[in-house]
Amino acid sequence: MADSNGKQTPLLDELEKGPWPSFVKEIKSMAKESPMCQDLLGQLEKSYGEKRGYWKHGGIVGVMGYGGGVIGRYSFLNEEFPHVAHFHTIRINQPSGWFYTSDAIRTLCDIWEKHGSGLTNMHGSTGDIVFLGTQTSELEPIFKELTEKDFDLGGSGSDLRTPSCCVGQSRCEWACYDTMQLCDHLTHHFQDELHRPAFPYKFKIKCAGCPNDCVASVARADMSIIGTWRDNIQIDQAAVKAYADGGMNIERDICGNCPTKCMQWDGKTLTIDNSNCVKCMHCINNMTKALRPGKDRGATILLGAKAPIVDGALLSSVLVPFIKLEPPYEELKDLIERIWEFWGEHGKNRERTGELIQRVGLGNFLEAIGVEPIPEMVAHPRENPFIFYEEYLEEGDEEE
Amino acid sequence: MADSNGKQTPLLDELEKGPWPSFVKEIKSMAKESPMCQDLLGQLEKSYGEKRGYWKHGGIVGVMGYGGGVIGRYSFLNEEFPHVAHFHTIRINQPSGWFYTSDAIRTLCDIWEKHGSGLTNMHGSTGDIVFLGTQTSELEPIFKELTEKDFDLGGSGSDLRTPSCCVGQSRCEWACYDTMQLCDHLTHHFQDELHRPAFPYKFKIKCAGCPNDCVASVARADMSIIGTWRDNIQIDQAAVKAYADGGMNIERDICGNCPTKCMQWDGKTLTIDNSNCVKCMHCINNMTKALRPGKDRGATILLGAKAPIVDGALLSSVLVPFIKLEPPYEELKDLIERIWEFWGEHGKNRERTGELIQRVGLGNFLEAIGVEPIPEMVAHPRENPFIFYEEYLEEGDEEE
Amino acid sequence: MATATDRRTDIGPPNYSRFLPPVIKKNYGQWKYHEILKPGVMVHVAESGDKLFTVRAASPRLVSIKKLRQFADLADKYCGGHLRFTSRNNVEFLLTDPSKIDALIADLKAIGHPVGGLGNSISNIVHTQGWVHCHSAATDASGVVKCVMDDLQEYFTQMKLPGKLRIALACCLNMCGAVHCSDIAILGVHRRPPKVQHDGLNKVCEIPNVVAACPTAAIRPAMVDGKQSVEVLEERCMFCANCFSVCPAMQMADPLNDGVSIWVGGKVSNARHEPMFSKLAVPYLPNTPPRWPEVVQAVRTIVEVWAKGARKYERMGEFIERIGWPRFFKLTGFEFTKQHIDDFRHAGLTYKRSAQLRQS
Amino acid sequence: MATATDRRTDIGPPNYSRFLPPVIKKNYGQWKYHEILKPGVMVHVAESGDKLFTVRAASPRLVSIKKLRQFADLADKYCGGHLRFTSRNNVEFLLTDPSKIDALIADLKAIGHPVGGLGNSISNIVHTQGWVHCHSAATDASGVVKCVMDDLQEYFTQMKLPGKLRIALACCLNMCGAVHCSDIAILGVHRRPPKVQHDGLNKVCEIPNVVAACPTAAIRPAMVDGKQSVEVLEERCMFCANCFSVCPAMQMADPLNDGVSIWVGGKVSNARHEPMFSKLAVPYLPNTPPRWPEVVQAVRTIVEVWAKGARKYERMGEFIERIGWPRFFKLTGFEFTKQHIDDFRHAGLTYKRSAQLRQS
Ligand code: SRM
Ligand code: SRM
Ligand code: SRM
Ligand code: SRM
Ligand code: SF4
Ligand code: SF4
Ligand code: SF4
Ligand code: SF4
Ligand code: SF4
Ligand code: SF4
Ligand code: SF4
Ligand code: SF4
Repeated sequence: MADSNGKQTPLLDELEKGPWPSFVKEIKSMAKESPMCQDLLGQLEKSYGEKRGYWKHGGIVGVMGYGGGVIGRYSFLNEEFPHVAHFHTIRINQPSGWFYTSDAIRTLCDIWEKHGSGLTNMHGSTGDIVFLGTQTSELEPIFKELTEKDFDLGGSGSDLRTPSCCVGQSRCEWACYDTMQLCDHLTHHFQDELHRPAFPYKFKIKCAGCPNDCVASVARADMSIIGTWRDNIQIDQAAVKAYADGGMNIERDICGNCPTKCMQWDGKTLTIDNSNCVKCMHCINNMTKALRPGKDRGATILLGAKAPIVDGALLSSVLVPFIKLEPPYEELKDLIERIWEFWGEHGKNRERTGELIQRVGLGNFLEAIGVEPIPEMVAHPRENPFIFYEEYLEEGDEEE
Repeated sequence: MADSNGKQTPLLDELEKGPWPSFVKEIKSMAKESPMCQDLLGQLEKSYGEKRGYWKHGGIVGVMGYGGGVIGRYSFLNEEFPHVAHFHTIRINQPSGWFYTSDAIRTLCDIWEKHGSGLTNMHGSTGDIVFLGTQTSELEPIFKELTEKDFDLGGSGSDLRTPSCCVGQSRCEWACYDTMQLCDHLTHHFQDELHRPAFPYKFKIKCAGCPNDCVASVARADMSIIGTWRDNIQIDQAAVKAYADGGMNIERDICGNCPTKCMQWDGKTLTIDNSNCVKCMHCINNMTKALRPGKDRGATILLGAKAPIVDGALLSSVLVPFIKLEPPYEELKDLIERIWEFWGEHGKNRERTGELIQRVGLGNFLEAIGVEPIPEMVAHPRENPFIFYEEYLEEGDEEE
Repeated sequence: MATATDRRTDIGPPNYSRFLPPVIKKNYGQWKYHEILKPGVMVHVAESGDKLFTVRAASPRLVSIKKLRQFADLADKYCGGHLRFTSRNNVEFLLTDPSKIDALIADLKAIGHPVGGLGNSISNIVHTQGWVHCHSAATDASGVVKCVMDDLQEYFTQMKLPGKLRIALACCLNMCGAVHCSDIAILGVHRRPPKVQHDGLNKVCEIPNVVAACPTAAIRPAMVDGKQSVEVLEERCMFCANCFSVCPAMQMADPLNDGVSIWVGGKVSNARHEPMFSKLAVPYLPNTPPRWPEVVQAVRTIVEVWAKGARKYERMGEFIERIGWPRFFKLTGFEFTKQHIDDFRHAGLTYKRSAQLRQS
Repeated sequence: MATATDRRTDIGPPNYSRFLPPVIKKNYGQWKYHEILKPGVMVHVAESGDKLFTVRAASPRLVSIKKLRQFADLADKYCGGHLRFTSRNNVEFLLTDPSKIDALIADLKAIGHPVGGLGNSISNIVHTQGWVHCHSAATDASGVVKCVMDDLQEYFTQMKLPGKLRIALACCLNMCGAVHCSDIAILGVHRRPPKVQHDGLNKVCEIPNVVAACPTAAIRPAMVDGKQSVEVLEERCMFCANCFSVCPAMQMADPLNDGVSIWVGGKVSNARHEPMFSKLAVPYLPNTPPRWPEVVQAVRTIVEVWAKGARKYERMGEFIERIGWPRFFKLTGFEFTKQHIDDFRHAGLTYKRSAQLRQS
């Protein structure tokens, strides 16, 4: 097919085929109205032919008073494809849990139709609504219209990034705290940190309602807030029996997969040694009608995940094994602020919290933020004998 | 008790008490004849009182033509304890497997009675017979008398250290190769490397007949040679049955502890999925009459173990998953020489092989010694995306 | 002209409660259990007995406002205007009336959006910008995703797998797709050191920052043709592109050498096994737009080896841990190379430090 | 005087075959199975039906020639002059006549050498020189070993434990006792940075070597009182003593700060679990000669927690992995401190990177 500019896109056309929904179709569907989309197709076709991208580093663009929320983007091929000479993206803070009404969707579409390419990502990898491609001059008008409709920008640069959360208590029976409320609360509470980059680097928060971690917080958030409980798994023995009668091999598939083997099934009763349950969720996941998390619920706070640049990827690690999470969440907000304070003071440029902790040592970090070291924080104690002590006795000192 | 010098050793006397054999008694038993032992007691009592050692770094002492085998040792308290002013140790290469006849023991005792403190370690941590404490002037005479009786010195310094081995086929039914023969063969073959330090640092070889690793080779040897097999575990089903009848819980204690859960016991027959057996030895260890290693036997070669100084301890890692070990062991000796060659050329001063491999990368190391990389060498492939490539295509190159 | 004072700022996102369907408002935090009814359809049952039906449909994530309006229309038609998106960018319709499910599914199919992704299936591929928007991309994102999912679509629309399988794609080592803990990760890679644009580097970048950006100390200040610039010790470069992130004059894109690597066995959930990183399966496949057949084939190979060999509930990484890496390479037929062996910071910890080996 | 030419050199050790008892020569490589008959006594049965009885006795390792001659006499008396030592420094007598076993045991006891150490017992403590011979020691070796084994002797002479338990001691971080993979490791530690003997350092050591020896770059060249020497950035020192190993002028020994640390859960065999390093249990106990009661008590605490809680065959490390480290600290009552958290090279890899936690 020739695009409406008369340019051929034979390579991209191949991506209209096949059963999976096609992003090329999406772009093409806008190409008639939007010269931007036409030129995007053109440049992309060229990328497909030459096997390389043609985007330049973005400069600093944004809306007044904010440092984040817009990613500047310019084309190397601005002469050939003038309508994507500028092609900035706007990150709009999604509502917690990515819930919308059709009206809200239409509101967003209307704004974007007027001021940009009409292409979006629902959603970006951090969780934002991403408006893909506009010009610098459109930024303020978009912002104005968005805020009029109660939407605001998300994070970018060295700031608090847009927090996100799993669907939680709105739909999921396993949510051990109200992820959507907490996410919304933190987002509103930390608006300044979100909009005005003042950190050493980015900081991400993700809230998952239970250890299934449906927002991948442990891998993708500097602070991972993962729901859990500290009493006993609730068992409905009759329902267990029903699963067994229904043909489930409880012994092999449930007990056999329990990481600590703390479950026993004698054909009649399922017994759990809760003191050894590590809340992995496996048994609950697969006997949804029979098992439920305990009633004394809260969350585990983990810190430090990030992508591999530059010393290798990190998963978050345990900071607080169990915390109750109820509004106004003072204890948590306090903790966050203590972490930011230390990071702000000691973090190097482009050093994530996880890297900072490794550099200064978790022990020193804990001391600085006023948290006691406990064995729950480590997979195991140290193996190397290179132990630092800050002080030593001198002759004449009192013996210990 | 006062020692024969009239000096009191009230602290050491405490160590004559209790059921475990007492090294103090050993020293005291010699104190009458040996002024060295008297002074050793004196200095040691002082150490016990002051909570510190009083030995100086050793200088270079040794026997003519050898660079290793003697550890020089001098006392800081040479005025107070003149008989231990010199207190060198001599490392004598033990016979493979630490077997002796009473005559051989007496021969060693006679030599040592004449020329030293009369104290020994049977044996040193590397495996040598250690003669504890003599003077520089006695070294040549001792050496002469030892060699007359067919004994020779062991390693020390930056050389091949005295190889050692488990009791192996001489007594153990599980030995998958002849550890004593190999150890003896390598020791004799590499006499020059053992006696004349020319390596960047020490190099240790330990030979264990099976994965039980009774010489701790995987933790303590730069080259760990661990016996294994590659066919099926030999099962005597009647003997298995006898264990069961004798009250052994085969299901729980044997199958349940198999690391890959590749065993099944149906109350009558024990089945092993040998393709998933990782030769851990657990089942064989505990059903000695019923199970035996396979018949196609050899060894796994692992490289690189060492103590923690200075980057943390290492365990050896797999270099050759399976090798047949029969005299004259050419393949193995060849491999060892290729390793030494690369290490000799590229190793830094005081850099063990394990550290060298980490520094240059196992992949590069393999290339240098001419061994193909295989997945058996890693616990898992890399997790970080920082992959080196030595070459890249330039425009105009042929496409791959 | 608007001044700063009459602008609304720092209002944050609209509160989610405005968008929740009544059945959720009523039963918020009171859900009892759920069941998957068929591919892409589940029901959550509340303590009150109320039921919420979810229909999950695929999305290319890059969607136009036209498509979004179509979704809005469907939401109006079937569920009082209520819809949501998932953490893997699928779209979910929230119904109370089960009799409408099949019609909704038909309408979704009609506009090209298959329903599925629930339970033991392959859900959407988390991915990134690629050549559509990012300056840093070593491969395209949406295109590769489209090709792979075209091929795997049967696993999205059916639930015939042993467990969940999560694929992610990132177009460069920055890993915005957070691929590092995925069952299968597709990762764009550069393989040529930066081509330094000496001309004006000095003006667009601060040389000390560029030097400091390199984790392997491959970059050092240098005068080139009388210009203050930097030079790259090419043999030290492992193509992380961190220098390019801080300085546009360190060009990384290179059609001849850029391509795709494939990683396996990561996971995020705590179910059974703790979270794991993905490990390298295939170091390099060429960029072959528009359909990337090599990548599609490699992914399918991995999926099939797992689908065939894994036990019930066993994720990719758990499966490979059980059978061992040597067997994984044997079953997939992938070559094991020097590149698979870690040689970065913690390299030694990934070596096989025991004699526990299967017979080869 | 002897010249180099008439010296025998490079002859290596005598061939072991000279020392093997006839029953071993005959059945070499033909052993069929073994059984432990009672504490310290086992029989190996050959394919031929021949039997070899082994009696294992404790040894302090530091033995005088008098004791060795007594062993030789016993060997002559009971087993044709044949004996051997083990890799953990016990002595073994090799008999063919089982009727002599009890008399041998009685004779061994009479000279102070208990019989045991086989099977599920605590065998001898692998150890090092300590204040008896080494310049580097932060604690004594033989003395601590004596105290600990006096206390644990019941576990040597009986087989009442769930599995094997291997203790090792090293008197400094050089770890000649290779304690790093022991069920329980006792490790001498310094805790004060080197006291530099500026006077003459220059003459006994090469300053660049001293500087290079420090893994944390705590040492740098300095002029002190007009002398070329080095200075130590004390807050960077973690007391490894590597500087002292290369330079005697970097004195580490310090009675006030030296002491003992305790490590647990390492193993070497491949049985069940792969080999593991030991992990820190107690960072510091003071040197309290002659009987080191704190160390003895700590070791006993660990042994008893394990003996009580471990399943059959379960080594220390396997046991702790099953119950989790938090519970290990709870059961032993040891304090968990900042020092337990790794902060060296691979520190981050030891953090708990999942939400899999027991309730506390
Ligand atoms: C848009 C988005 C990808 C997407 O298509 O969804 C994105 C796009 C970019 N990311 Fe990202 N990141 C996005 C989510 C992520 C994630 C995933 C997440 O947040 O869950 C990660 C991994 C998690 C993490 O934070 O470590 C991620 C890790 C990075 C990194 C590496 C950071 C690190 O510490 O290793 C960089 C490099 C940098 O910051 O210089 C980066 C940088 C970038 C930049 C700004 C490129 C750059 O070098 O300046 C990309 C702009 C692309 C463009 O032109 O549109 N992006 N980035 C995601 C944000 C959308 C949103 O707001 O919802
Ligand atoms: C005698 C012995 C301890 C014992 O009582 O048994 C010993 C004694 C010394 N060792 Fe060792 N090592 C002894 C076995 C070991 C072992 C165990 C082994 O070989 O299985 C190790 C750990 C394994 C290894 O090699 O890594 C060991 C790791 C060290 C190290 C650390 C090496 C490293 O790479 O980390 C040093 C430090 C050095 O080489 O500078 C060291 C250094 C020393 C020195 C020479 C002290 C020094 O800094 O110069 C000690 C002399 C003590 C003395 O005065 O008697 N010794 N040393 C052992 C040798 C006896 C023999 O030949 O049989
Ligand atoms: C809708 C969504 C949350 C959201 O707020 O958007 C969600 C929803 C549910 N997840 Fe999830 N998960 C969602 C992303 C995730 C993620 C994150 C990801 O994939 O990036 C994970 C971690 C994946 C990983 O480990 O790599 C995740 C790991 C799970 C698990 C654990 C599965 C396992 O065995 O490892 C369960 C339990 C189960 O399915 O048995 C689960 C179960 C569920 C349940 C059954 C919970 C419930 O009762 O509502 C929901 C439907 C299950 C389904 O999709 O089969 N959810 N779930 C996300 C849907 C993504 C999608 O479109 O496919
Ligand atoms: C004599 C000796 C070898 C030598 O050449 O000197 C030896 C001899 C035997 N070992 Fe060993 N092992 C000897 C040191 C070791 C070591 C090394 C060490 O402790 O430093 C290990 C590794 C320990 C570790 O993992 O930390 C070792 C791990 C084993 C195992 C595996 C035990 C486990 O469950 O982990 C077995 C199998 C068993 O006992 O079930 C075994 C079994 C045996 C058998 C039964 C083999 C046989 O059939 O002869 C021998 C008698 C067992 C016993 O002591 O209960 N041997 N054995 C060593 C005696 C040392 C001592 O005096 O106590
Ligand atoms: S993380 Fe847990 S609570 Fe949240 S949606 Fe997933 S399963 Fe439900
Ligand atoms: S939640 Fe996990 S650890 Fe706990 S009982 Fe269930 S399967 Fe076992
Ligand atoms: S390592 Fe194996 S062969 Fe050698 S003594 Fe131990 S059990 Fe026997
Ligand atoms: S040797 Fe180990 S892995 Fe092999 S079958 Fe026996 S218990 Fe299992
Ligand atoms: S992964 Fe790399 S190329 Fe892709 S969007 Fe992120 S920064 Fe850009
Ligand atoms: S790509 Fe990475 S390794 Fe290569 S020069 Fe740039 S920063 Fe250094
Ligand atoms: S461990 Fe240290 S103090 Fe003890 S013998 Fe070895 S080097 Fe000397
Ligand atoms: S003891 Fe170790 S860390 Fe301290 S100064 Fe010496 S070498 Fe450096």
